[in-house]
Amino acid sequence: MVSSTAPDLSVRIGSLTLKNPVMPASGTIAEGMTQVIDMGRLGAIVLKTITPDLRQGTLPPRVAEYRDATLFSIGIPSKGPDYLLEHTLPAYAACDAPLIASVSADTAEDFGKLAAYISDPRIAAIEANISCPNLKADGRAFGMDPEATREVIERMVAATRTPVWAKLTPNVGDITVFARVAEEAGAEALIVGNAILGMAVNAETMRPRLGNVMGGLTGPAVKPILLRMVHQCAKAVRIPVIGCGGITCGEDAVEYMLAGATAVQVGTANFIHPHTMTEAVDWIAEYCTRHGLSAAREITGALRPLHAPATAPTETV
Amino acid sequence: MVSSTAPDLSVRIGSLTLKNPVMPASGTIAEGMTQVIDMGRLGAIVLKTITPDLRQGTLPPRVAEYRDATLFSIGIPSKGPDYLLEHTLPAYAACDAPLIASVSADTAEDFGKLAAYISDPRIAAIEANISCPNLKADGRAFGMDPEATREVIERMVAATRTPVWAKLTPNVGDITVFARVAEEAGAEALIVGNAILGMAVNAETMRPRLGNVMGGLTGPAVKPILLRMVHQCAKAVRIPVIGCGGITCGEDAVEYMLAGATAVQVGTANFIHPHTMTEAVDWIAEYCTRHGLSAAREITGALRPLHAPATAPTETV
Amino acid sequence: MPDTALSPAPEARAGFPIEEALCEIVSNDAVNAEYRLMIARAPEAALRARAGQFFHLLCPATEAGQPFLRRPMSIYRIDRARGEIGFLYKVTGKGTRGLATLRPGETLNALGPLGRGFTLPQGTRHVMILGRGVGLATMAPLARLAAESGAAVTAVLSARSPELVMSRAELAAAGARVIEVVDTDGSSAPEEMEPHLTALHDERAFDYIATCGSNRLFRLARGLARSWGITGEIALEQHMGCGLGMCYACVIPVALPGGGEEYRRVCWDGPVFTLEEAMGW
Amino acid sequence: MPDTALSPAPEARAGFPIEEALCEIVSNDAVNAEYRLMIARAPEAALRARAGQFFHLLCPATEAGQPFLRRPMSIYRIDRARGEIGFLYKVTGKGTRGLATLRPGETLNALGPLGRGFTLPQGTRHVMILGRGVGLATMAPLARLAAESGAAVTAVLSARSPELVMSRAELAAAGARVIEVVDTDGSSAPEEMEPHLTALHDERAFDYIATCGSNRLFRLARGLARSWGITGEIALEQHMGCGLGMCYACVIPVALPGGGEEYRRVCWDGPVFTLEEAMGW
Ligand SMILES: Cc1cc2nc3c(=O)[nH]c(=O)nc-3n(C[C@H](O)[C@H](O)[C@H](O)COP(=O)(O)OP(=O)(O)OC[C@H]3O[C@@H](n4cnc5c(N)ncnc54)[C@H](O)[C@@H]3O)c2cc1C
Ligand SMILES: Cc1cc2nc3c(=O)[nH]c(=O)nc-3n(C[C@H](O)[C@H](O)[C@H](O)COP(=O)(O)OP(=O)(O)OC[C@H]3O[C@@H](n4cnc5c(N)ncnc54)[C@H](O)[C@@H]3O)c2cc1C
Ligand SMILES: Cc1cc2nc3c(=O)[nH]c(=O)nc-3n(C[C@H](O)[C@H](O)[C@H](O)COP(=O)(O)O)c2cc1C
Ligand SMILES: Cc1cc2nc3c(=O)[nH]c(=O)nc-3n(C[C@H](O)[C@H](O)[C@H](O)COP(=O)(O)O)c2cc1C
Ligand code: FES
Ligand code: FES
Repeated sequence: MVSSTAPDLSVRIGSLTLKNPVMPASGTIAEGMTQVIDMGRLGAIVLKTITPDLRQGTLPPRVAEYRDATLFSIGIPSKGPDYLLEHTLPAYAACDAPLIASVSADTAEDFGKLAAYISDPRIAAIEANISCPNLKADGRAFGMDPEATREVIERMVAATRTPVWAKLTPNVGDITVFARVAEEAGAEALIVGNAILGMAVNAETMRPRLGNVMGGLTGPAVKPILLRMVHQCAKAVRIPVIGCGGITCGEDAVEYMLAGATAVQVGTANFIHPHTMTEAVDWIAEYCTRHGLSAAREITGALRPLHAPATAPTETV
Repeated sequence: MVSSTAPDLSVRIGSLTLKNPVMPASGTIAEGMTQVIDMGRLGAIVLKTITPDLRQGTLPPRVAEYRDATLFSIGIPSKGPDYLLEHTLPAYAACDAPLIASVSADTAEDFGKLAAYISDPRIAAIEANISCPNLKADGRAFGMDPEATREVIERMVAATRTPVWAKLTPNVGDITVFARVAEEAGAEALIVGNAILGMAVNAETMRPRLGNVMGGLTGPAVKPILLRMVHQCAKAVRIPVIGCGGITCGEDAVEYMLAGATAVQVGTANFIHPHTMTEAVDWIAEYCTRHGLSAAREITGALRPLHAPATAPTETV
Repeated sequence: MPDTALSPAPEARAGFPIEEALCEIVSNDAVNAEYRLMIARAPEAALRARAGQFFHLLCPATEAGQPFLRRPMSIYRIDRARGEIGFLYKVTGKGTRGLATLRPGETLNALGPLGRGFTLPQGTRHVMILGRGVGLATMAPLARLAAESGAAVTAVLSARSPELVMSRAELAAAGARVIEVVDTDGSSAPEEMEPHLTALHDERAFDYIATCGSNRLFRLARGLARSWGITGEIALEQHMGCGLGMCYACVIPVALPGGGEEYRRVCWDGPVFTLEEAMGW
Repeated sequence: MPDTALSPAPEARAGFPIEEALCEIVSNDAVNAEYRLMIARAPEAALRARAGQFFHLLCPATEAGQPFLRRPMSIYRIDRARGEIGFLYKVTGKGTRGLATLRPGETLNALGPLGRGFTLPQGTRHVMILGRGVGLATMAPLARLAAESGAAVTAVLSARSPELVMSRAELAAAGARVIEVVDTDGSSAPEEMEPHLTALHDERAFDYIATCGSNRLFRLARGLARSWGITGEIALEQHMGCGLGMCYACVIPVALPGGGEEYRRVCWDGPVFTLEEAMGW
């Protein structure tokens, strides 16, 4: 690829411009990753969710493996906001990529307070993790109730000038309801979405396979579900949608972008192939070149109908 | 196994007693199966959903394959109730297993009328398929709205003396809401549940992989999600829950029963290994023997806590 | 519905005629850069396969993992004396790449025989086989079926270039007269083929045409059958789920005699359809 | 936090010290019915591994498919001269069964070195290694580390029966005195071992104990260390997601000096913990 024809990979997420559309999903990277890959090559670095209080998280074992997915129950162990400001941010200071914080709390008010507390020039945006399925009894979360979603986002937007992104949960019926509510409440972008609540049983021991019984299903197996939700949300709102769920390579990222995503987040794949994200950036560049696209943002929503309208009058994609 | 110690595999589903807990999921067997396996060995035979009108179903291609799942978009092609009564029921007359019909319609009233129309001594129960994700625009279904769920089940229960089973959709937030509504409305059992709405994109052609863009995700990849929902529903209602989603063997069936299911339905696995259901019946019998259980119904809800209560005070399973 | 004297309808089969057979591989060799011929020892039920029927094959895992669904493959050869069945397949994706790894002595899991095969009208004397590409695999056993029922066979094989013409020997061995047309010299163009085939018909009248593998050939065959007043059939393909008529994934639209269209299952109502009901390849 | 003179803390590593290395398999042979020893050629970064550190291995697919997550394996041998690393592993499930299929010349994808290894206190003169089962694999390189820093090593190996005693030769080659205790004659019972080990201590005082592989050994080691007033460490295991300190799946509770407990990551804060913070194996 000659540099004069290199595609422009930058994407706009609300008031931010990212140098490419690839970033980690919250909770799936930590400082350790800087010892394996050049995190500065990423579009952004999304940090693990923090809570106002210190939390230990759920009982181990915390992971069960499937053929094409994992079930993790971690429960947001958190060292609190001061640790974020004093230790986590400096750990990424050398990386040439915007840092995105992620927050969760037990009340909408505390979401707002926490957003205000961590508003800091080193943080480019704050994700509202209203979707972690482990926080409340039986896996319920703020993000399963439209009014709670609205309140959390409104409080955060009122409390900080840092852009607020809303991370939706897939554990809902019609996700577009939540997408619209978050947009109205002032979110600059949506992440679609978090893990799907699941459960694993060991037939021989007659016991659960996770200390917490339930956990979040992530990895390639969930991609078809999240891809559908991204497609639905991208049609429902005007703010950018960031696709997340089962992305393991550049091709997966492009599928999400075709379905309407402006950028993507990579989660579980980081655990298995730590070079997934940087390789995806390269793959997207090659894809643009191969398809004669001068910019990656042209991929967003470029899905074409499978059937010509004449033979398939009901197809309106 | 000596016949005198052979475990009792029978299970009760409302007013019916099935000789074992294994049956096909609606829409995943047809007369062709009688040419491969002895369908009389099954606990019941669930027939494909019919609608009052004749339907052609969705545009092909109708199937996309994943490593551990399939995405089907079929859209309930239906030959209508007369075909069911005149052709489908006779095709299974030689099988020594109760026949379960499945119905869907565009209005709650039509669900009731159809249930009345097909009430026939040859049909042991009628499933209300309120959950097919392809019927309505953007994948919505009756089963995504509690009130619509209630109305459909109430109408059917009022219209027939044949037991009514409600097949719930997993495309909802809190599935226990729907489980309770269906129970209150008079359903004798719940099937949990139908396929999860998904979507597949071909990055190179920049087109959807299914004629219908969206389809139902089924197969092993969805098991952790449906297992969780079965567990939640079994705790929420008193009527039996029939587990369905990704079952490929007797061990999967037992996992569902441990989580609270009284019986199970096998779907996609029938397409790949047509002997799945009969082999599962045998496996469950061996499992009972191995674990010293005299009856398969003892497995239902027998999940034990992973941690002793002392070390895990929050564990209440 | 044509007379079914030579090919029993699915509903006529008794007992458990469809078997999940574990077949020992006899050989599985490349016949050219793209195609392989796999011969497997098969149980009695599988050997009852008829021309145009297919098996649903469980394909071995490759680095990309185990193909989740089975793959449909037409019967290319049935050797009842040796107890063997054969498949001629093109290595295209995950499933067929997996098939290509099977070595002699290993086991192929084949579900079948499946579907409704070719049905020669009673009293057929001269059969035209018009095929292209891998579609020819489907029609090789038809030449034997025709020969067994005393009909002559003329097989017109279309391909991109001469070295890709498949099944020549197989068809000739079945007693067919083999004619090849290729893209490289333009002889496969419909406007070239039409007068050529009409001349063959004038020489000795055809009373049945079977085709497969290309839309151009389908339209040509249907046009000729109509103008000659004879019947014909086409073997179709569609992505499949079950292969057993259960999932309704494999539908294609067919034209109804009274007008209008209807979806039919390629695996159960087909894969062979009449030229009049088929709407395209 | 102990003095880290001999084992750099993770945060002290510069550049990209953790590599996804593609290592050529040199050998991968069964050492008995359950255990295999795998030797692989490794790049520079991997050879920097220290005793107690581990690699996260991508395990080849078996009939059951590709194990989705990596599998943690302790460094059993580092031969910097030959550019080789070795793993001693027990074939238990899907992942290790996959590892067992690797043949010489094939490639192992190993992410590492990972975690915090053993840290001998400066001036250590006599090390006690107390291990059982596969846990001994973790401690073989510790014997070399101790020898390099001029300390004597006594390794007490516990096993079900004599033929299962692992790593005897490896430890002896590193210069350790090897003592075996087994279940079959009761010599591995804690009440038998305690006077035995006390006698050894009286003979030549230990100033550091390393253990791994059993709760009984852990409690014995902690009790002895406390009563002798010395420090010690234990290598722990937990089911892992990432191995890189990112997912928080691999936590175990540790006792805090001021009282109370806290979860720590086995992969990043460990796998080696002090006997005082560890709460069990
Ligand atoms: C009745 C029937 C008979 C056939 N007979 C032969 C034969 O004798 N020789 C031969 O080489 N091929 C034959 N085919 C086509 C063969 O089934 C496909 O080439 C094969 O399924 C491709 O699988 P793959 O995994 O290698 O390719 P991929 O492209 O990776 O397959 C992806 C998916 O698409 C499906 N698919 C792809 N192409 C086709 C197709 N043409 N028809 C149906 N499904 C498809 C696959 O089954 C799979 O589910 C037949 C198809 C049908 C329907
Ligand atoms: C830091 C560390 C070092 C280790 N070093 C060695 C070694 O040198 N030699 C050796 O034989 N074994 C070692 N183990 C244990 C080894 O990782 C497991 O035996 C292996 O993961 C089992 O995988 P499997 O797929 O064969 O078994 P399965 O039981 O099928 O594994 C299922 C899942 O459970 C996990 N799992 C099962 N047992 C363990 C375990 N004991 N520890 C962590 N995860 C487990 C697997 O990683 C996998 O995710 C070590 C474990 C840790 C944490
Ligand atoms: C171990 C683990 C920890 C996670 N922690 C968080 C978290 O702290 N905050 C959050 O918003 N999402 C968290 N997630 C969800 C991921 O950010 C992501 O939404 C999910 O894993 C789906 O993406 P994937 O399929 O690519 O993994 C976590 C996921 C995993 C697997
Ligand atoms: C091809 C196909 C057709 C289906 N048709 C119906 C149907 O007609 N009615 C219905 O209630 N469910 C239908 N389903 C859903 C299944 O009954 C079942 O709920 C789902 O496949 C999940 O089970 P599985 O993972 O075992 O396949 C269909 C599923 C498939 C794959
Ligand atoms: S493939 Fe299932 S009906 Fe044809
Ligand atoms: S395995 Fe992920 S933090 Fe230890």
